[in-house]
Amino acid sequence: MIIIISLLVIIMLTAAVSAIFFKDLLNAVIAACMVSLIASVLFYLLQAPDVAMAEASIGAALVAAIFIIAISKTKRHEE
Amino acid sequence: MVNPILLIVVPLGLAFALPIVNLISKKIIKYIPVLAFLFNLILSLLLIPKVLEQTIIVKIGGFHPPFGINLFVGPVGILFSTLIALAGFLVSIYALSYIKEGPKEKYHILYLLLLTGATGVVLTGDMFNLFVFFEILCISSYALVAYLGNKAGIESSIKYLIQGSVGSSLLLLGIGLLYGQLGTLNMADIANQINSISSPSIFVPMIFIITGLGIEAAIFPLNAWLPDAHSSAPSSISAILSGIAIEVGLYAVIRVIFTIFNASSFLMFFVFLGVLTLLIGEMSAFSQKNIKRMLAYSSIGQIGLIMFAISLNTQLGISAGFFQMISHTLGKGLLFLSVGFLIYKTGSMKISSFEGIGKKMPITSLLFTIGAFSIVGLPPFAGFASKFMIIKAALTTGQLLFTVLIGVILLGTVIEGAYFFKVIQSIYFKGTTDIIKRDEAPLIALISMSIFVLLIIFIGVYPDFIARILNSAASEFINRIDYIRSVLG
Amino acid sequence: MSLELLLIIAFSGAFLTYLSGKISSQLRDGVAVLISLGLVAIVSFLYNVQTETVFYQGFFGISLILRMNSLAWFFAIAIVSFTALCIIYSLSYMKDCERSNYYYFMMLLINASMLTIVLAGDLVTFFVAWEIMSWSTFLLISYNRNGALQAGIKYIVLSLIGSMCMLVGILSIYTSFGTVNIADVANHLTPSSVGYKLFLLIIFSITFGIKNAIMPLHTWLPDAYAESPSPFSAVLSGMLTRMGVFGFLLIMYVIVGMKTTLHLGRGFLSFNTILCWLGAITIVIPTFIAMLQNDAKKLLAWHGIGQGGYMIVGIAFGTSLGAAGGIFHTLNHATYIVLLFLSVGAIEYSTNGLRDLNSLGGLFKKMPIAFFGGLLGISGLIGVPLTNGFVSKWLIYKTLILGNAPFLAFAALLGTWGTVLSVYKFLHNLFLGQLPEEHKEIKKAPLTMQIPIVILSFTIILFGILPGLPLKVINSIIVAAGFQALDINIWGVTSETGTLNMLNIFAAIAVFGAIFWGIFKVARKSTPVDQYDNYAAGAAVPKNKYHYTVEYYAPFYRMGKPFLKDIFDMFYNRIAEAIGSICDSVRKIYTGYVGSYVMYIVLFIASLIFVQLTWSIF
Amino acid sequence: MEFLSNYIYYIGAFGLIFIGLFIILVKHNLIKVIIGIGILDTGVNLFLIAVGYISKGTAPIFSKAGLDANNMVDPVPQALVLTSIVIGVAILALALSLAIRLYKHYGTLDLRKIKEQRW
Amino acid sequence: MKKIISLILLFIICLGIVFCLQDIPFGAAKTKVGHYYIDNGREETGATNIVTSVVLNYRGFDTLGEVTILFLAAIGLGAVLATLKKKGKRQIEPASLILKTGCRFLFPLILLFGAYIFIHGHLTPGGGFQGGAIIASAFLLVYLGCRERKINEVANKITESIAGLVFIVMGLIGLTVGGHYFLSNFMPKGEINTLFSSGIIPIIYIAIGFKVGSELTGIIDNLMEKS
Repeated sequence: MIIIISLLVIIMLTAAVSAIFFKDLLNAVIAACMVSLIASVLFYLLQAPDVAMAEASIGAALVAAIFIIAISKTKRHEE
Repeated sequence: MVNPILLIVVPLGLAFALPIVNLISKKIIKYIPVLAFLFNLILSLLLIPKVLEQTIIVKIGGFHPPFGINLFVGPVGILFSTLIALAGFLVSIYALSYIKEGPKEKYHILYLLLLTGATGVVLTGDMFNLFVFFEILCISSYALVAYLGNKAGIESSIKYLIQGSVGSSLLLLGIGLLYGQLGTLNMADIANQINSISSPSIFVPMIFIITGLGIEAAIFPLNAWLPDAHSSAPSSISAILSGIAIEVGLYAVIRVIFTIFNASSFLMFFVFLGVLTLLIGEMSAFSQKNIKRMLAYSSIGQIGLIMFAISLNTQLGISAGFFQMISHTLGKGLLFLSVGFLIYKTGSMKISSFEGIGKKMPITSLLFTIGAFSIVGLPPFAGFASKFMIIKAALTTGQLLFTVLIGVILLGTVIEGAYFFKVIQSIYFKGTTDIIKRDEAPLIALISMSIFVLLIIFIGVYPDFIARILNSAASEFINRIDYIRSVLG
Repeated sequence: MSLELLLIIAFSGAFLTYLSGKISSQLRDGVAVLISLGLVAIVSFLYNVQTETVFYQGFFGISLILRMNSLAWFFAIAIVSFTALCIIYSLSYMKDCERSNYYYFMMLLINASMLTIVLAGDLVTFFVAWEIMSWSTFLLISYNRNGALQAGIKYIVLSLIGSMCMLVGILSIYTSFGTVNIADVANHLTPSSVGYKLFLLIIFSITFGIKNAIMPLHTWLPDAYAESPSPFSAVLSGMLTRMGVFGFLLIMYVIVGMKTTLHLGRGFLSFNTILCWLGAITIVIPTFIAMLQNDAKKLLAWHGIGQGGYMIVGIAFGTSLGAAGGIFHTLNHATYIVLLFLSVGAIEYSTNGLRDLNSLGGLFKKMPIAFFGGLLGISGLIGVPLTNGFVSKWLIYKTLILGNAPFLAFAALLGTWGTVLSVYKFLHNLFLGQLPEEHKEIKKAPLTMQIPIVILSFTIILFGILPGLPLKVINSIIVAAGFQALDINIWGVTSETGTLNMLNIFAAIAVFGAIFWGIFKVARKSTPVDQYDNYAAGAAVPKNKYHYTVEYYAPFYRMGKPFLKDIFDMFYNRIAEAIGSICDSVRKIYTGYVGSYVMYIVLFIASLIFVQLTWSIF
Repeated sequence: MEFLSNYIYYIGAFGLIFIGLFIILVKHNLIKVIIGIGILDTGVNLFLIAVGYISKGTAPIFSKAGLDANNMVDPVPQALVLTSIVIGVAILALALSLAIRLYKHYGTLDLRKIKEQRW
Repeated sequence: MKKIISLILLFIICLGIVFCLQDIPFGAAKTKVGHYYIDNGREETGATNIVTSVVLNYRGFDTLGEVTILFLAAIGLGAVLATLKKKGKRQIEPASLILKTGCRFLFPLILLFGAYIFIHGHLTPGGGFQGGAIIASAFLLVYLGCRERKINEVANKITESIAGLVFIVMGLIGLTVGGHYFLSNFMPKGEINTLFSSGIIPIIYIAIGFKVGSELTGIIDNLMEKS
């Protein structure tokens, strides 16, 4: 179990770090959403189903949608 | 049924109702904030005598603290809520004629919520609730700074938002760290369990919390958002931000330091930070060309002065600090409001464009001048009385260090005087000498500003009027045990 | 008549004047004159009244007190009468000016605040009135726009520095003794340490030194005097600046007490000696700088500084004669400097704002009243016998000589020589000599401008011949301060080492004057010529090209210019510039880039945590 | 392993907080900075939940009988995080709308070039 | 350079937190307030989901604030975007029939799911926020799938306002009726673990569900349409 959790955390952190490096903002947003998604899994594992639901529906889905709308209205690539 | 909870709930409910009201009639929405804050003002004034007798603890949901959220309506809380309601009331009257463009109903909603958040911050007795109301205060400020939708407003707003949200994350982190150790969120309960701040496990969360709150309070290295935001917001909002928001932020900081953490050893650092804030603010304001930016920097300076006074950690010092807050609210509020119409009529924020405006708008200019005098601390205005009290408090401690720092502060005052007087000169004594047609601010705005002036003069001449509430407010901060006891019973 | 009522009349009169100006300007003029004359009447009725009343207790529970005694009365009557004269003078001087309502309002407000200063029985009232005076003065100095703006800023900044010093002083008294009542403070202060007294003296001296323009602190004055409207320049130089003298009297002889003040330190390094020397420097240097001025009002302004030096020397020297001389000189100085400013104002009025000494001249015939005013004024300034200046200067000289201070006496004398030279330039370049072509037809100064000039001229002579009148009051002041009483009679002062009796001098001068007048009359050989009847090397000079008032002291000017710079002013300007550039660089920390702002936040947290983890100081 | 099971959540939470702060500190692109704020928020939330956890605990829901009340995780941090998530989305939405406006004004989202308000 | 400095500073902060975390061991016994809620939550509020009872009852005031914040964000976003000049009409590319049909089919289902979530907030995991977000995602789906469809803004606003007012009015009724405390649970608690239980909690959660849903929808709507 602990290994799975560790793996999840490592993936989450990697996603977060990769959000720094992506030049394409869409990729960065997807990475950030991945962070949220894994975080919501971690919430579930921490016995917080309410929060996990909220994080998954708000943090991962809606925020991603808002980000994507915003990027579509501005610029996709970081200079 | 005079319950302090109504101070928060009524404006909140009105804010929720505003979109519907807007659908029914677009004309009456602008009177709703006026009504709301008139109600709050009356309620606060009614509560003052009761609170001075005995602190009111409002248990929300009927749960005994620390299990439920409680409001702590002490002298400080009621002092601030009165001040907020007063400023809110007067500024909303002013806004009747000032806010003419943009999505007006949204302005009024945000305005109501801004001040509701401020009231919540000063009344709440729960750490996380403080965070929530703090967020209400901050988010509505972000939105209002951007209200005009111009380049400057949007830019300032986003910068403010970035710094503010970093701050609120840090604040939440601090609260979490604290909760992890103490297992409670109630301020009194936390305070009950904390004796010393020297161990890192208490110190680190304290730093996070102070930083998070300090960003809104415009303490020196954390205040970079302030000049941008205050100068780009609509003037009525600048008045509230300068007069209420940063004061409330500072209230939260000192509440945390005094009541929760009992960090008197940290206050020495705050004394220096206050003086530094003052100097940085005044020096930055000195050669400003943009009037609102100048006023914003001057607010930083004033915050430094308040910090200095409160950090003296004496009864007199704290009440002097509160007094300075009141006089700053009134003075800076008046300045921003009057500047609002000066800018509106000249179409520019440059000080140089105000040349000769004294002839065009004599009353507004006069009001500006009085505000400036009060801020600089000239008698017989409120600023003098508060400065008098601060210096007295510093000298009463009898420590040489404070005497020296008073010298530095007075140097700051001289700088402040220099730039304010320059503005006054360009208003009255520069520009054309021809007779210009009068083009005065609307009557309703003048009335609201005149009430500010009357209060400034009244408090300046008769400071004993508020002496009692200031004194009890200071005692509330000094007597931490009383706070804990009255909440936890 | 209670003192509160007096002040209420003074302050509300100012507002009333302003409001009535909204109705009509005639009404305003009437109200202003009525108020100012009414104040003169009320104050003069208060002669010899000794009273003290608590008038307000709402300011942090401090009892604010008004008190009347001889010192207060002496200054109060001077303030209200000079202001009244200047108000009367202003009626026509300010007639067509913009914002005349504002002008009268400020004049009366300043008047009221000065009145409050001298009547204040406690330091808080004193300070409040002092501040009101400072900012209202600022607002009136800036009135003339252009150059006046810089002068105003200079004034208010120095004033603020001064009042902040005073505030610290007052609050340190308040926190130490719990009272600000001047009499109580004096009592409490007696047993306290010498160091504390010295601290108080120094800190208050900065304030009053700035107001009275003692040498290193004088830089605001020349510009402020020169740029104000002339009637206000008169008030400014006559009374407002001399609030500094009042302050010195208050702090040295009332609060700290004569005995202590005169025994602080030893030899040269004592407080009053240093102050005396500062006074002496203030006499000499400004007087010579005055000689270089080409602006009539600036010339007078520099003399104002110099004459202030006399007062300080007299007061600080600390003998009965000296103090009396200093106080008397304050009054006398006010009389003639007001007169001179009003005369210059009359010229300004007639020539549409000209006061450049290089381009005026020969106005004697056109404006005889102004000329006689000017003549008597400079006679007083020099100290010609039969004018009041003579008496006070005599008292001061005598003090210095008797007090074994030959250098100070020499400085005072040097000042007088300088005065003679420079005021002659003043009189000559304005009134004597050739009348420039363009001023052949000038406006006639109206009656309301001439009346004050005449009254003041008369006063100069009156106090010159009958110095006993004011000296009687002054005597009671110095007695109250703890000095030995002087032996005063109506004609002068009697003492063991020499007697001043103006009657004798008057008689002598009258006799000699009559003789000389007779000789001139009988043996007259000169023929009067036209003002334009000038010759140069035998050839007629084109009138419009040659004007011999230009560069009057040219050789001296060339000689003195390098040395007689106002180095202090330059020094302060340098400081101001430095502060300005520091301020400019300070605000560069707000770079506009959010990353750096967040960096400040992180830096703040990190450094605090670092400090705590390393040293755990909190 | 001991270390991991004790600290892995904390490492994850603070890892996110620091990555978030680092993005805000060094990135110039506004959208990236806003992403950083989001990551920072998530990190704080994760930390709060981790604080409330107890080993082998169950969710604080009495959905079926026989659940041990002594073995439930702390519900308070969960309530807080619920609030915090909503606040986070509110801030992000506002920030992004501001970013859209800013882009219309400046034509760029590079914060180094958006420096009109300064000094 | 800046990166190095930031790393150093963050490292120092990290160090401080590590010291702090020594006193917060992971997985240790829970704290007294939380314990109280778990022990007494069912009796005092009638909700089986203790998180819900904390969110809506013990800390209901926070939730009011939270709802306010979301409201604030929606209004603020509207205010920020309101003054934006629109560049003509957005070119709408009609979606394919499959997508449309799918959306139409899914939309009521998602709505139902969201409603289920917030109605059962006091019994099972989930509640007003989650349900509201799900409802909002349904509307998002409509936006993405059936692009020509528009949301009735007025209805949205009215829903938003009324839902908020319901919350406040429930609180105020508590102030007048139930023990004179704001937000006190004055209604009968009912039988535990049934739908109609735990007093005002379901009502408020439903209101929150509507409010959150309409606000998030409003945010998306504003972002899509107004900019």
